[in-house]
Amino acid sequence: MSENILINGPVTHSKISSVIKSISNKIEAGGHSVFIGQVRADMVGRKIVKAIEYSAYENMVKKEADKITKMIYAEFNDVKSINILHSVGIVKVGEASLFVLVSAGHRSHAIQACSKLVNMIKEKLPIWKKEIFEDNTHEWKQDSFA
Amino acid sequence: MSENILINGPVTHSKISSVIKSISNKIEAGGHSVFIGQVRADMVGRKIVKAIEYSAYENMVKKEADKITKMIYAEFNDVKSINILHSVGIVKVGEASLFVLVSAGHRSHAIQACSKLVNMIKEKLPIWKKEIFEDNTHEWKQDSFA
Amino acid sequence: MLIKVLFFGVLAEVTQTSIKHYRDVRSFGDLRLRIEDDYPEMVHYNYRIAVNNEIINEDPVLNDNDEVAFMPPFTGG
Amino acid sequence: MLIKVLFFGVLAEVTQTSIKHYRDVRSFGDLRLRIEDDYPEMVHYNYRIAVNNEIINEDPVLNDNDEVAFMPPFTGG
Repeated sequence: MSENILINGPVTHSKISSVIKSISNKIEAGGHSVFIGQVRADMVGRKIVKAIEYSAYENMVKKEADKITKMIYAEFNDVKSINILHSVGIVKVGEASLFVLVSAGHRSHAIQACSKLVNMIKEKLPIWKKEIFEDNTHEWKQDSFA
Repeated sequence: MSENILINGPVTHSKISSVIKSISNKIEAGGHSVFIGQVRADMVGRKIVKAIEYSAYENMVKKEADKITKMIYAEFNDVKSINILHSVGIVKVGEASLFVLVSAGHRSHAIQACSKLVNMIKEKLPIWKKEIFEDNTHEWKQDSFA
Repeated sequence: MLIKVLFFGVLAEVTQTSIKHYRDVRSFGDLRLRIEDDYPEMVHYNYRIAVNNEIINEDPVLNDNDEVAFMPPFTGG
Repeated sequence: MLIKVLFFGVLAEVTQTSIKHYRDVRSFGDLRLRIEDDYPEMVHYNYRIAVNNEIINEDPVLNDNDEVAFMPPFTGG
Protein backbone atom coordinates (compact mmCIF):
# COMPACT_ATOMS: atom_id res chain seq x y z
CA MET A 1 0.00 0.00 0.00
CA SER A 2 1.87 3.03 -1.23
CA GLU A 3 -0.96 5.56 -1.48
CA ASN A 4 -1.42 8.12 1.25
CA ILE A 5 -4.04 7.25 3.82
CA LEU A 6 -4.47 10.83 5.05
CA ILE A 7 -7.21 13.01 3.64
CA ASN A 8 -8.10 16.60 4.44
CA GLY A 9 -11.33 16.96 6.38
CA PRO A 10 -13.89 14.25 7.07
CA VAL A 11 -14.05 10.84 5.43
CA THR A 12 -17.22 11.56 3.48
CA HIS A 13 -20.02 9.16 2.60
CA SER A 14 -19.13 9.45 -1.05
CA LYS A 15 -15.54 8.35 -0.34
CA ILE A 16 -16.81 5.44 1.74
CA SER A 17 -19.30 4.46 -0.97
CA SER A 18 -16.70 4.49 -3.70
CA VAL A 19 -14.38 2.22 -1.71
CA ILE A 20 -17.24 -0.14 -0.87
CA LYS A 21 -18.27 -0.25 -4.54
CA SER A 22 -14.84 -1.64 -5.39
CA ILE A 23 -15.35 -4.78 -3.30
CA SER A 24 -17.42 -6.54 -5.94
CA ASN A 25 -14.31 -6.84 -8.09
CA LYS A 26 -12.74 -9.04 -5.42
CA ILE A 27 -14.39 -12.31 -6.44
CA GLU A 28 -12.04 -14.34 -4.29
CA ALA A 29 -13.20 -12.47 -1.16
CA GLY A 30 -16.07 -13.85 0.92
CA GLY A 31 -16.03 -11.37 3.79
CA HIS A 32 -15.39 -7.67 4.18
CA SER A 33 -14.98 -6.14 7.60
CA VAL A 34 -15.31 -2.37 7.86
CA PHE A 35 -14.71 -0.02 10.76
CA ILE A 36 -15.82 3.60 10.69
CA GLY A 37 -14.73 5.94 13.47
CA GLN A 38 -16.91 8.98 13.94
CA VAL A 39 -16.69 12.13 16.04
CA ARG A 40 -18.97 11.77 19.04
CA ALA A 41 -20.83 14.59 20.81
CA ASP A 42 -18.90 13.88 24.01
CA MET A 43 -19.24 15.78 27.27
CA VAL A 44 -15.90 16.78 28.77
CA GLY A 45 -16.70 18.22 32.16
CA ARG A 46 -19.51 20.64 31.30
CA LYS A 47 -18.44 21.21 27.72
CA ILE A 48 -19.80 19.49 24.63
CA VAL A 49 -17.47 18.49 21.79
CA LYS A 50 -18.49 20.02 18.45
CA ALA A 51 -15.51 18.94 16.35
CA ILE A 52 -12.07 17.33 16.47
CA GLU A 53 -9.01 18.74 14.77
CA TYR A 54 -6.53 16.08 13.73
CA SER A 55 -2.87 16.72 13.01
CA ALA A 56 -0.32 14.20 11.80
CA TYR A 57 3.36 13.60 11.17
CA GLU A 58 2.57 12.83 7.56
CA ASN A 59 5.77 11.16 6.35
CA MET A 60 5.91 8.94 9.39
CA VAL A 61 2.21 8.05 9.05
CA LYS A 62 2.94 6.72 5.57
CA LYS A 63 5.88 4.64 6.78
CA GLU A 64 4.05 3.25 9.82
CA ALA A 65 0.88 2.50 7.83
CA ASP A 66 3.01 0.57 5.40
CA LYS A 67 4.57 -1.43 8.24
CA ILE A 68 1.28 -2.32 9.92
CA THR A 69 -0.46 -3.35 6.69
CA LYS A 70 2.53 -5.60 5.94
CA MET A 71 2.22 -7.12 9.42
CA ILE A 72 -1.48 -7.82 8.85
CA TYR A 73 -0.84 -9.46 5.45
CA ALA A 74 1.91 -11.56 7.04
CA GLU A 75 -0.24 -12.69 9.97
CA PHE A 76 -3.44 -13.32 7.97
CA ASN A 77 -2.60 -14.93 4.64
CA ASP A 78 -6.30 -15.09 3.77
CA VAL A 79 -6.48 -11.26 3.66
CA LYS A 80 -6.84 -10.06 0.05
CA SER A 81 -6.86 -6.28 0.44
CA ILE A 82 -6.71 -3.45 2.95
CA ASN A 83 -7.95 0.15 2.69
CA ILE A 84 -7.35 2.84 5.29
CA LEU A 85 -8.47 6.49 5.25
CA HIS A 86 -7.78 8.89 8.14
CA SER A 87 -8.66 12.57 8.41
CA VAL A 88 -6.38 15.48 9.10
CA GLY A 89 -7.88 18.88 9.93
CA ILE A 90 -11.37 19.59 11.24
CA VAL A 91 -13.97 16.81 11.52
CA LYS A 92 -17.35 17.77 12.98
CA VAL A 93 -19.62 15.74 15.25
CA GLY A 94 -21.38 13.05 13.23
CA GLU A 95 -18.66 13.03 10.57
CA ALA A 96 -16.24 10.13 10.08
CA SER A 97 -12.51 10.48 10.74
CA LEU A 98 -11.40 6.89 10.12
CA PHE A 99 -12.39 4.24 7.58
CA VAL A 100 -10.83 0.78 7.50
CA LEU A 101 -11.79 -2.04 5.12
CA VAL A 102 -10.27 -5.51 5.24
CA SER A 103 -11.33 -8.07 2.62
CA ALA A 104 -10.54 -11.74 3.13
CA GLY A 105 -11.49 -15.13 1.77
CA HIS A 106 -13.34 -16.03 4.95
CA ARG A 107 -15.32 -13.97 7.41
CA SER A 108 -13.43 -14.76 10.58
CA HIS A 109 -10.14 -13.65 9.06
CA ALA A 110 -11.65 -10.41 7.74
CA ILE A 111 -13.14 -9.62 11.16
CA GLN A 112 -10.03 -10.50 13.21
CA ALA A 113 -7.64 -8.70 10.87
CA CYS A 114 -9.79 -5.55 10.77
CA SER A 115 -10.09 -5.46 14.55
CA LYS A 116 -6.34 -5.84 14.96
CA LEU A 117 -5.63 -3.24 12.29
CA VAL A 118 -7.90 -0.65 13.95
CA ASN A 119 -6.04 -1.14 17.22
CA MET A 120 -2.67 -0.79 15.49
CA ILE A 121 -3.80 2.40 13.73
CA LYS A 122 -4.65 3.92 17.11
CA GLU A 123 -1.39 2.74 18.70
CA LYS A 124 1.14 3.20 15.93
CA LEU A 125 0.17 6.13 13.72
CA PRO A 126 1.55 9.53 14.76
CA ILE A 127 -1.76 11.40 14.72
CA TRP A 128 -3.11 13.75 17.39
CA LYS A 129 -6.58 14.99 18.17
CA LYS A 130 -7.67 18.25 19.69
CA GLU A 131 -11.26 18.44 20.93
CA ILE A 132 -13.04 21.67 20.06
CA PHE A 133 -15.98 22.53 22.28
CA GLU A 134 -19.19 24.38 21.50
CA ASP A 135 -17.83 27.50 23.26
CA ASN A 136 -14.80 27.37 20.88
CA THR A 137 -12.32 26.49 23.64
CA HIS A 138 -10.25 23.38 23.01
CA GLU A 139 -8.39 20.60 24.76
CA TRP A 140 -5.76 18.14 23.57
CA LYS A 141 -6.70 14.51 24.10
CA GLN A 142 -4.21 13.22 26.65
CA ASP A 143 -4.00 9.48 26.25
CA SER A 144 -0.84 8.01 27.72
CA PHE A 145 1.57 5.81 25.80
CA ALA A 146 0.36 2.24 25.37
CA MET B 1 -36.06 -4.21 15.27
CA SER B 2 -39.41 -4.99 13.73
CA GLU B 3 -38.60 -4.49 10.05
CA ASN B 4 -37.84 -7.49 7.85
CA ILE B 5 -34.17 -8.19 7.31
CA LEU B 6 -34.73 -10.31 4.18
CA ILE B 7 -34.47 -8.73 0.76
CA ASN B 8 -34.93 -10.27 -2.66
CA GLY B 9 -31.69 -10.63 -4.61
CA PRO B 10 -28.33 -9.15 -3.70
CA VAL B 11 -27.65 -6.52 -1.06
CA THR B 12 -26.78 -3.79 -3.55
CA HIS B 13 -24.22 -1.01 -3.14
CA SER B 14 -27.01 1.55 -3.16
CA LYS B 15 -28.71 -0.20 -0.22
CA ILE B 16 -25.40 -0.36 1.64
CA SER B 17 -24.71 3.31 0.91
CA SER B 18 -28.07 4.45 2.11
CA VAL B 19 -27.67 2.59 5.43
CA ILE B 20 -24.14 3.97 5.86
CA LYS B 21 -25.39 7.50 5.15
CA SER B 22 -27.71 7.23 8.12
CA ILE B 23 -24.84 6.81 10.60
CA SER B 24 -24.05 10.51 10.74
CA ASN B 25 -27.34 11.08 12.55
CA LYS B 26 -26.05 8.97 15.43
CA ILE B 27 -24.03 11.66 17.18
CA GLU B 28 -23.67 9.60 20.33
CA ALA B 29 -21.90 6.83 18.34
CA GLY B 30 -18.11 6.82 18.04
CA GLY B 31 -17.61 3.55 16.20
CA HIS B 32 -19.45 1.63 13.51
CA SER B 33 -18.52 -1.93 12.70
CA VAL B 34 -19.75 -3.33 9.41
CA PHE B 35 -19.61 -6.83 7.97
CA ILE B 36 -20.40 -7.57 4.34
CA GLY B 37 -20.65 -11.18 3.19
CA GLN B 38 -20.11 -11.70 -0.51
CA VAL B 39 -20.46 -14.67 -2.86
CA ARG B 40 -17.02 -16.04 -3.60
CA ALA B 41 -15.93 -17.71 -6.87
CA ASP B 42 -15.25 -20.96 -4.98
CA MET B 43 -14.03 -24.18 -6.54
CA VAL B 44 -16.01 -27.23 -5.41
CA GLY B 45 -14.18 -30.22 -6.84
CA ARG B 46 -13.67 -29.12 -10.44
CA LYS B 47 -16.66 -26.81 -10.57
CA ILE B 48 -16.66 -23.05 -10.10
CA VAL B 49 -19.47 -21.35 -8.19
CA LYS B 50 -21.23 -18.68 -10.25
CA ALA B 51 -24.06 -17.84 -7.84
CA ILE B 52 -25.76 -18.84 -4.61
CA GLU B 53 -29.50 -19.25 -4.21
CA TYR B 54 -30.69 -18.50 -0.70
CA SER B 55 -33.99 -19.69 0.73
CA ALA B 56 -35.38 -18.88 4.15
CA TYR B 57 -38.12 -19.72 6.63
CA GLU B 58 -39.23 -16.12 6.59
CA ASN B 59 -41.46 -15.88 9.66
CA MET B 60 -38.93 -17.68 11.79
CA VAL B 61 -36.08 -15.51 10.46
CA LYS B 62 -37.98 -12.45 11.73
CA LYS B 63 -38.53 -13.99 15.14
CA GLU B 64 -34.94 -15.23 15.53
CA ALA B 65 -33.43 -11.97 14.26
CA ASP B 66 -35.49 -10.17 16.87
CA LYS B 67 -34.18 -12.49 19.58
CA ILE B 68 -30.53 -12.16 18.63
CA THR B 69 -30.61 -8.38 18.31
CA LYS B 70 -32.22 -8.23 21.78
CA MET B 71 -29.42 -10.45 23.11
CA ILE B 72 -26.78 -8.14 21.62
CA TYR B 73 -28.42 -5.03 23.09
CA ALA B 74 -28.62 -6.77 26.47
CA GLU B 75 -24.97 -7.88 26.42
CA PHE B 76 -23.50 -4.63 25.05
CA ASN B 77 -25.25 -1.65 26.61
CA ASP B 78 -23.01 0.72 24.64
CA VAL B 79 -24.58 -0.48 21.35
CA LYS B 80 -26.81 2.25 19.90
CA SER B 81 -28.22 0.61 16.79
CA ILE B 82 -28.16 -2.55 14.69
CA ASN B 83 -28.96 -3.06 10.99
CA ILE B 84 -29.11 -6.45 9.26
CA LEU B 85 -29.89 -7.23 5.62
CA HIS B 86 -29.81 -10.77 4.20
CA SER B 87 -30.60 -11.91 0.67
CA VAL B 88 -33.11 -14.50 -0.45
CA GLY B 89 -33.05 -15.74 -4.04
CA ILE B 90 -30.12 -15.59 -6.46
CA VAL B 91 -26.92 -13.72 -5.57
CA LYS B 92 -24.10 -13.83 -8.13
CA VAL B 93 -20.35 -14.03 -7.54
CA GLY B 94 -19.06 -10.63 -6.40
CA GLU B 95 -22.46 -9.58 -5.07
CA ALA B 96 -23.21 -9.20 -1.36
CA SER B 97 -25.66 -11.47 0.46
CA LEU B 98 -25.26 -10.16 4.01
CA PHE B 99 -24.83 -6.69 5.49
CA VAL B 100 -24.51 -6.07 9.22
CA LEU B 101 -23.92 -2.68 10.86
CA VAL B 102 -23.47 -2.20 14.59
CA SER B 103 -23.05 1.34 15.97
CA ALA B 104 -21.74 1.87 19.48
CA GLY B 105 -20.37 4.59 21.67
CA HIS B 106 -16.89 3.07 21.63
CA ARG B 107 -15.01 1.15 18.99
CA SER B 108 -14.30 -2.03 20.93
CA HIS B 109 -17.97 -2.56 21.72
CA ALA B 110 -18.98 -1.95 18.09
CA ILE B 111 -16.39 -4.45 16.86
CA GLN B 112 -17.11 -7.16 19.44
CA ALA B 113 -20.88 -6.87 19.10
CA CYS B 114 -20.74 -6.97 15.29
CA SER B 115 -18.48 -10.03 15.31
CA LYS B 116 -20.78 -11.85 17.72
CA LEU B 117 -23.88 -10.85 15.77
CA VAL B 118 -22.44 -12.18 12.47
CA ASN B 119 -21.76 -15.52 14.14
CA MET B 120 -25.28 -15.63 15.58
CA ILE B 121 -26.80 -14.82 12.17
CA LYS B 122 -24.99 -17.81 10.68
CA GLU B 123 -25.94 -20.11 13.57
CA LYS B 124 -29.47 -19.06 14.40
CA LEU B 125 -31.25 -17.84 11.27
CA PRO B 126 -33.11 -20.50 9.27
CA ILE B 127 -31.57 -19.70 5.89
CA TRP B 128 -30.14 -22.16 3.37
CA LYS B 129 -27.75 -21.77 0.49
CA LYS B 130 -27.54 -23.72 -2.74
CA GLU B 131 -24.37 -23.27 -4.76
CA ILE B 132 -24.95 -22.93 -8.50
CA PHE B 133 -21.98 -23.81 -10.70
CA GLU B 134 -20.92 -22.45 -14.06
CA ASP B 135 -22.26 -25.60 -15.77
CA ASN B 136 -25.68 -24.88 -14.14
CA THR B 137 -25.56 -27.91 -11.87
CA HIS B 138 -26.06 -27.19 -8.18
CA GLU B 139 -25.24 -28.46 -4.73
CA TRP B 140 -26.70 -27.73 -1.29
CA LYS B 141 -24.18 -26.50 1.23
CA GLN B 142 -23.97 -29.20 3.88
CA ASP B 143 -22.74 -27.61 7.08
CA SER B 144 -23.55 -29.64 10.15
CA PHE B 145 -25.40 -28.30 13.18
CA ALA B 146 -23.28 -26.15 15.48
CA MET C 1 -55.02 -33.15 13.88
CA LEU C 2 -54.39 -31.17 10.73
CA ILE C 3 -50.68 -30.39 10.48
CA LYS C 4 -49.01 -28.04 8.00
CA VAL C 5 -45.56 -29.34 7.14
CA LEU C 6 -42.81 -27.15 5.64
CA PHE C 7 -39.66 -28.53 4.00
CA PHE C 8 -36.59 -26.33 3.60
CA GLY C 9 -33.26 -26.39 1.82
CA VAL C 10 -32.25 -29.75 0.41
CA LEU C 11 -35.37 -31.31 1.96
CA ALA C 12 -37.60 -29.22 -0.31
CA GLU C 13 -35.67 -30.77 -3.18
CA VAL C 14 -35.95 -34.31 -1.77
CA THR C 15 -39.71 -33.98 -1.29
CA GLN C 16 -40.21 -31.83 -4.42
CA THR C 17 -42.44 -29.61 -2.36
CA SER C 18 -42.15 -26.94 0.27
CA ILE C 19 -45.59 -27.16 1.91
CA LYS C 20 -47.74 -30.19 2.52
CA HIS C 21 -50.76 -30.78 4.76
CA TYR C 22 -51.23 -34.01 6.70
CA ARG C 23 -54.69 -34.87 8.08
CA ASP C 24 -55.57 -37.05 11.06
CA VAL C 25 -52.10 -36.90 12.51
CA ARG C 26 -51.99 -38.66 15.87
CA SER C 27 -48.54 -37.60 17.07
CA PHE C 28 -45.18 -36.35 15.85
CA GLY C 29 -44.00 -39.96 15.56
CA ASP C 30 -47.00 -40.76 13.38
CA LEU C 31 -46.29 -37.66 11.24
CA ARG C 32 -42.64 -38.60 10.75
CA LEU C 33 -43.52 -42.15 9.72
CA ARG C 34 -46.01 -40.88 7.15
CA ILE C 35 -43.47 -38.42 5.77
CA GLU C 36 -40.80 -41.13 5.57
CA ASP C 37 -43.32 -43.34 3.84
CA ASP C 38 -44.00 -40.62 1.25
CA TYR C 39 -40.30 -39.67 0.91
CA PRO C 40 -38.05 -42.60 1.92
CA GLU C 41 -34.93 -40.53 1.16
CA MET C 42 -35.72 -38.30 4.18
CA VAL C 43 -34.04 -40.81 6.52
CA HIS C 44 -30.64 -39.99 5.00
CA TYR C 45 -30.79 -36.33 5.95
CA ASN C 46 -29.90 -34.49 9.08
CA TYR C 47 -32.58 -32.01 10.17
CA ARG C 48 -34.10 -30.08 13.04
CA ILE C 49 -37.76 -29.53 13.79
CA ALA C 50 -39.49 -26.24 14.49
CA VAL C 51 -43.11 -26.07 15.60
CA ASN C 52 -44.76 -22.70 14.97
CA ASN C 53 -41.36 -21.03 14.42
CA GLU C 54 -39.76 -22.44 17.58
CA ILE C 55 -37.04 -25.07 17.47
CA ILE C 56 -37.97 -28.15 19.50
CA ASN C 57 -35.12 -30.43 20.45
CA GLU C 58 -37.17 -33.42 21.57
CA ASP C 59 -40.10 -35.00 19.75
CA PRO C 60 -42.71 -32.25 19.98
CA VAL C 61 -46.25 -32.55 21.28
CA LEU C 62 -48.44 -31.42 18.37
CA ASN C 63 -51.74 -29.57 18.37
CA ASP C 64 -54.33 -29.14 15.65
CA ASN C 65 -53.22 -26.63 12.96
CA ASP C 66 -49.58 -26.60 14.08
CA GLU C 67 -46.95 -25.68 11.51
CA VAL C 68 -44.07 -28.15 11.58
CA ALA C 69 -40.86 -27.26 9.73
CA PHE C 70 -38.19 -29.77 8.70
CA MET C 71 -34.94 -27.82 8.55
CA PRO C 72 -31.49 -28.97 7.41
CA PRO C 73 -28.48 -27.27 9.08
CA PHE C 74 -28.60 -23.51 8.53
CA THR C 75 -26.13 -22.16 5.96
CA GLY C 76 -27.02 -18.49 5.71
CA GLY C 77 -24.60 -15.59 5.55
CA MET D 1 25.24 19.66 13.51
CA LEU D 2 22.17 21.29 12.00
CA ILE D 3 19.05 19.62 13.38
CA LYS D 4 15.49 20.14 12.17
CA VAL D 5 13.09 19.81 15.09
CA LEU D 6 9.36 19.10 14.69
CA PHE D 7 6.79 19.59 17.45
CA PHE D 8 3.44 17.82 17.30
CA GLY D 9 0.09 17.90 19.06
CA VAL D 10 0.03 19.84 22.31
CA LEU D 11 3.80 20.45 22.00
CA ALA D 12 3.24 22.54 18.87
CA GLU D 13 0.93 24.65 21.01
CA VAL D 14 3.42 24.86 23.90
CA THR D 15 6.22 25.97 21.57
CA GLN D 16 3.90 27.99 19.29
CA THR D 17 5.71 26.47 16.35
CA SER D 18 5.81 23.21 14.49
CA ILE D 19 9.28 23.40 12.90
CA LYS D 20 12.46 24.91 14.28
CA HIS D 21 16.10 24.54 13.24
CA TYR D 22 18.90 24.29 15.82
CA ARG D 23 22.51 24.94 14.72
CA ASP D 24 25.72 23.62 16.25
CA VAL D 25 23.96 20.86 18.14
CA ARG D 26 26.53 18.65 19.92
CA SER D 27 24.26 15.80 21.02
CA PHE D 28 20.66 14.93 21.75
CA GLY D 29 21.20 15.95 25.39
CA ASP D 30 22.46 19.33 24.23
CA LEU D 31 19.45 19.71 21.92
CA ARG D 32 16.99 18.87 24.67
CA LEU D 33 18.56 21.38 27.07
CA ARG D 34 18.36 24.12 24.46
CA ILE D 35 14.73 23.30 23.70
CA GLU D 36 13.86 23.29 27.42
CA ASP D 37 15.65 26.61 27.73
CA ASP D 38 13.54 28.06 24.91
CA TYR D 39 10.31 26.42 26.12
CA PRO D 40 10.51 25.67 29.86
CA GLU D 41 6.98 24.19 29.85
CA MET D 42 8.27 21.24 27.77
CA VAL D 43 9.43 19.47 30.93
CA HIS D 44 5.82 18.98 32.04
CA TYR D 45 4.89 16.95 28.99
CA ASN D 46 5.17 13.29 28.16
CA TYR D 47 6.63 12.64 24.70
CA ARG D 48 8.48 10.24 22.46
CA ILE D 49 11.28 11.00 20.02
CA ALA D 50 11.47 9.99 16.38
CA VAL D 51 14.60 10.56 14.31
CA ASN D 52 14.00 10.61 10.56
CA ASN D 53 10.55 9.01 11.01
CA GLU D 54 11.73 6.19 13.28
CA ILE D 55 10.86 6.05 16.96
CA ILE D 56 13.96 5.87 19.17
CA ASN D 57 13.45 4.67 22.71
CA GLU D 58 16.82 5.68 24.15
CA ASP D 59 18.58 9.03 23.71
CA PRO D 60 19.41 9.00 20.00
CA VAL D 61 22.79 9.54 18.38
CA LEU D 62 22.26 12.48 16.03
CA ASN D 63 23.83 13.24 12.67
CA ASP D 64 23.98 16.46 10.70
CA ASN D 65 20.64 17.33 9.04
CA ASP D 66 18.65 14.83 11.09
CA GLU D 67 14.94 15.47 11.58
CA VAL D 68 13.98 15.05 15.25
CA ALA D 69 10.29 14.90 16.14
CA PHE D 70 8.87 15.50 19.63
CA MET D 71 5.63 13.54 19.78
CA PRO D 72 3.02 13.39 22.57
CA PRO D 73 1.07 10.12 22.93
CA PHE D 74 -0.79 9.31 19.71
CA THR D 75 -4.54 9.89 19.78
CA GLY D 76 -5.62 9.17 16.21
CA GLY D 77 -8.68 7.23 15.12
